[in-house]
Amino acid sequence: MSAEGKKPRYMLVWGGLALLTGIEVATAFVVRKALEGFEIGHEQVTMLIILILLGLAVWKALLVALYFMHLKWESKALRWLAVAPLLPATILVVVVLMEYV
Amino acid sequence: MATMTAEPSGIPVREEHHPQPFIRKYIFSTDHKIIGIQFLFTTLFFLMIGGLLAVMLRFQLGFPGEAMPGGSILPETMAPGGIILPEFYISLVTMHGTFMVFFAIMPLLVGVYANYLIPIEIGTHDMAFPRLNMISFWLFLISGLMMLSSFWVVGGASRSGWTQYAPLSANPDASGVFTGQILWCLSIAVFGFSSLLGSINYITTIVNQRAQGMTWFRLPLVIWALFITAILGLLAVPVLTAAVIMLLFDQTIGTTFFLPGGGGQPLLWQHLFWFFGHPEVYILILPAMGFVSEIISNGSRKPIFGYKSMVFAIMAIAFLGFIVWGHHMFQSGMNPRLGMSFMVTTLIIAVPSAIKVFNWMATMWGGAIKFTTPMLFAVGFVMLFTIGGLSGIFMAANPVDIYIHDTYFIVAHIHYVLFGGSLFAIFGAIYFWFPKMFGRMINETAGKIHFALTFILFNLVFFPMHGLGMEGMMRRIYDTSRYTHLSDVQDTNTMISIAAFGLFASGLYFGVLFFWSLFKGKPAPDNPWEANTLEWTLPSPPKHGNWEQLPTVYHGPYEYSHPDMDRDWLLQNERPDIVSPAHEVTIRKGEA
Amino acid sequence: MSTHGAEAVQFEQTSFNVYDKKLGMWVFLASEVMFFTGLIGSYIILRWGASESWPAPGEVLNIGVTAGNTFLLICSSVAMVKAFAAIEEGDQKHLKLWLLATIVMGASFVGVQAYEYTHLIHEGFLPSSGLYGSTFYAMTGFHGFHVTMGVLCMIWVLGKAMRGHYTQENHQGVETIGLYWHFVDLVWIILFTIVYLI
Amino acid sequence: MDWSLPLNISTQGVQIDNLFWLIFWLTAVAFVLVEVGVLWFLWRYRAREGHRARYTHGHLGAEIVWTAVPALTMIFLGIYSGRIWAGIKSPDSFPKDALTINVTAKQFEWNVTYPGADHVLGNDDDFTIRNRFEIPAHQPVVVNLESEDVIHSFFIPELRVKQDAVPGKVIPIWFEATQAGDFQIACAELCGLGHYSMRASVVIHEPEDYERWYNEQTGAAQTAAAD
Repeated sequence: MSAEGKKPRYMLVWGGLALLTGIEVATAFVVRKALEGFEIGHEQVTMLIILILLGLAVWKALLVALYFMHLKWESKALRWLAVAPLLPATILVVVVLMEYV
Repeated sequence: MATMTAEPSGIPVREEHHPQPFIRKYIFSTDHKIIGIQFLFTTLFFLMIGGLLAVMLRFQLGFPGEAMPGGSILPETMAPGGIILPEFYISLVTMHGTFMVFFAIMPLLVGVYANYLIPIEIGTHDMAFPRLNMISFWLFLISGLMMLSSFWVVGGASRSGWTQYAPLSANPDASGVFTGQILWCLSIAVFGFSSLLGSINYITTIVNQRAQGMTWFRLPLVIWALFITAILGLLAVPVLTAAVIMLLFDQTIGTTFFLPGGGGQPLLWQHLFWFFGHPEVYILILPAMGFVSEIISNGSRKPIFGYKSMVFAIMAIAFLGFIVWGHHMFQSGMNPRLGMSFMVTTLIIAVPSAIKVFNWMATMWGGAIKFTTPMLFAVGFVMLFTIGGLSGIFMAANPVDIYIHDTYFIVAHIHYVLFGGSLFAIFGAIYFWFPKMFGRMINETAGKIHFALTFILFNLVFFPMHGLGMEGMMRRIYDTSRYTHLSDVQDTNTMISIAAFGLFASGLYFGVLFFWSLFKGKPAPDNPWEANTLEWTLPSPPKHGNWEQLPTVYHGPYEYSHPDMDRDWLLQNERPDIVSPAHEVTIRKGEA
Repeated sequence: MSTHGAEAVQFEQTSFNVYDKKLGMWVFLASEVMFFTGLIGSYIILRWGASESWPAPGEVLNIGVTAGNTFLLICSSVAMVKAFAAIEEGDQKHLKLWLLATIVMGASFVGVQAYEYTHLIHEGFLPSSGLYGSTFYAMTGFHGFHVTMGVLCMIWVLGKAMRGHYTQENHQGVETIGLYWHFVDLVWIILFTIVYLI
Repeated sequence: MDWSLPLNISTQGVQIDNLFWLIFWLTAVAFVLVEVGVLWFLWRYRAREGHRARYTHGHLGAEIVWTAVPALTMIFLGIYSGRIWAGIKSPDSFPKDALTINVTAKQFEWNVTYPGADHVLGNDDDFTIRNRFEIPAHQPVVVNLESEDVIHSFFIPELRVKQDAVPGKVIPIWFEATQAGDFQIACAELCGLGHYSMRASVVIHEPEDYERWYNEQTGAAQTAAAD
């Protein structure tokens, strides 16, 4: 892991995660209210909020995977192993969603 | 890839060879070989159950409305006076499929042979996680017994087909089964966990524990097949587990995942089931292909033709296996555009299968073929699997599937693949590795009789089903006489049923032969088939822990008829320059 | 590589440079991804195709409590990683302390979830309350089950740590259970967003 | 059983049957090639005294050939069947001037709903017949399939029609019969203990007979409504 001598700064990651969670909750409520004040349709606001929230969630998940689960320091092969199941998972969800297209 | 020079393995020799009490040695054993053998006995039992269910349902189809001989011992709720009731018939169909797929074929391939073969073919002491391995077996046994017990609960066993299409399966009012249905779901959930523990073990062991020199492209093809199968199981079975749990919730706590009344989607069940179900089909055939590759190369005394393309074909089948599931759903009301894409991927998957068949043929070409029992079963596999593969093209072409979907054409296809394919390969494997597992031989003549009976009766049973399908005979119907378009299928059905009873009898004959050989068979030499892979360097049966010192591998597993050798085989841990024609020595320790 | 090589045969590496337990855990996590895909994927599909509209965030569920609970789980994850960092230095005392903190926070998470459930059931929001109820309870319930299992395993690991089982050189168990714990945290991060906030 | 497909009386059935026999002949060639090849090799290369197997690990050219030939065949089949599929199933393929009928399946019967005298479905004068499906020949028919309880499958072998009826969904299918006659609807999807007897009669009329039958029915329905 930290064989290179440089210790990962876990507390910094923790702070980041806490901050991002706060931003998420704020986005879902406060930012939404604010955005609805503008001249954009309700649908578009919802879409935008969803995209922002998903982006934040992926960011948080990446922080956990890279730092807490040490993927940042692992070999390429192990990193591939970690992301490989996302392929069939995505296939399943996307293909079934095409039912509604 | 990094290289390192050869040096004695740093892995400590495990504490072996101290006497263990019976319970630890044979019941709660962590030895991969014992666990493999435990799986073998249990799955042969479940195979017999599955066969017995088939005999009963074939009786109804062959002799509708007649009393089954001996059937009067069944309770009134199943077969009053020996006459099978429609609801019991559906239970029979459902449980035949369930037992054969989940509790016979799949664990025969994976539970038995992945456990038994992986450590002794890659050259290690045991699985990476022996205790998980033991738990996996016991969970499997529990789930199988749970499934079996559902016949005797109120309402009987599940009546929704092995595919458990919702809402029939999710709504007890529609199927008339409550407890049996819950048991089905629980059993499969437990089974899923057992299979998961197995997969973790197989993958970790193959990745991490290969002997020195056992590089990826020196692995026997059966190990490749089991490895890819484990990956398929790892990624596909959890989806089934999740789906089955949702189904269970629909039945019990009022959720509505698959119930349209509460906004649920019946087709979602089918998508989840077949997302598991199609990789499952390859779980059921890839290891069989692995066995056949071993046996055909061995029986032809010739290196396997196109080793690497065999490996890549396995990988291609596995990958494509995840994107073809919709071909089970062409007529399900799925978006027709999806039907189109699934048809294309399905047709493409025929290509790697074809490559494999041609490579086996090319392996036999120019060989010096020995007609051993395993070889006969392997050749039988190639001949029958080809039929199953070719009939698959009919249903892959979705316009034709409109007509033949859910008819006996499908039944013929699945049995050519799973019985003519997988089960023939399993029989071959049992004959091939029996000497190693139990230290005794199965009589060759008796084995060949078993092959001849099975081969002939199998074709008599299942080939005419293609014709029944062309007539339009639907699956899972209790009585064909209700339909005008099926007015002239009864004679064929009767003939099929009689042949099916014979097929079951040939299975029983095999059972007798198996147990007789267990005790009375001729003692087996270490390498009776003169094969190359590492397990044949061990005594028959191998000791706990397999090796005292781990072997070193110098070349691939199929060096038959090597020009530098007098004899026509070359073990993976032998070097031709050491095992010179002048003085043959076996490298195995302790025998020099 | 020649099969007829001289004495100094070169061998390609035949293992993965990752010890069995850790590799096994990653393989297990791969299957967990597929399990949660079954649940979360169903939720996405059912919600996408639902005919009636989905309740807005905060309408049924209490976001404030769960946001706090999310923070708790994140804290437990950082405690876990601190425990691992401690034993990497050979620091037994902090290993035990941080492990204990992880357990307490994990157990509290489950406790808060149980409180949330009783509250919701009291309000009349049940698994049988349509697709929303079905998917909510299935996803969060199975996540809670995973957390509970994690807490139990962690107690086992703590017991071993108490007996001085882990050393600076050998602490495979701590790292392996840590991977599981962070994965469960990661799943919650996704669930919190898509179930509570969207 | 005579190893043939039953009588075909639909326009789509011609394409389906032709594709079936095309695949039959393609697979027959492969079948003979493999089975005869295997048997021939077994005989020709049986172990004999003084004969040693050829030591070869493969041949790239041969492998490319037997990868490419099946691949090309499959691509051809895919394109060919894709067009037929689109012509039957795609929403654009539905004829505009079709007669539209609703069929609702439930355990274990088929309920067929016809438009009333106004020739429009979905209002009060529609009439429903249980287990009897009457249609005209030489005219495209669209059936909107529904199910009340579990999944059933609407199967008329002679029309080469099969489609699951899924609760919660309305699935349209279409076909055109080319001759009159009496047939049956069968249920092709396991739907419970009465699955084996979930059948309904199909009566295909010549167009003028259908007209007469339909007028009788609407007349009857109107009388019934008036009562």
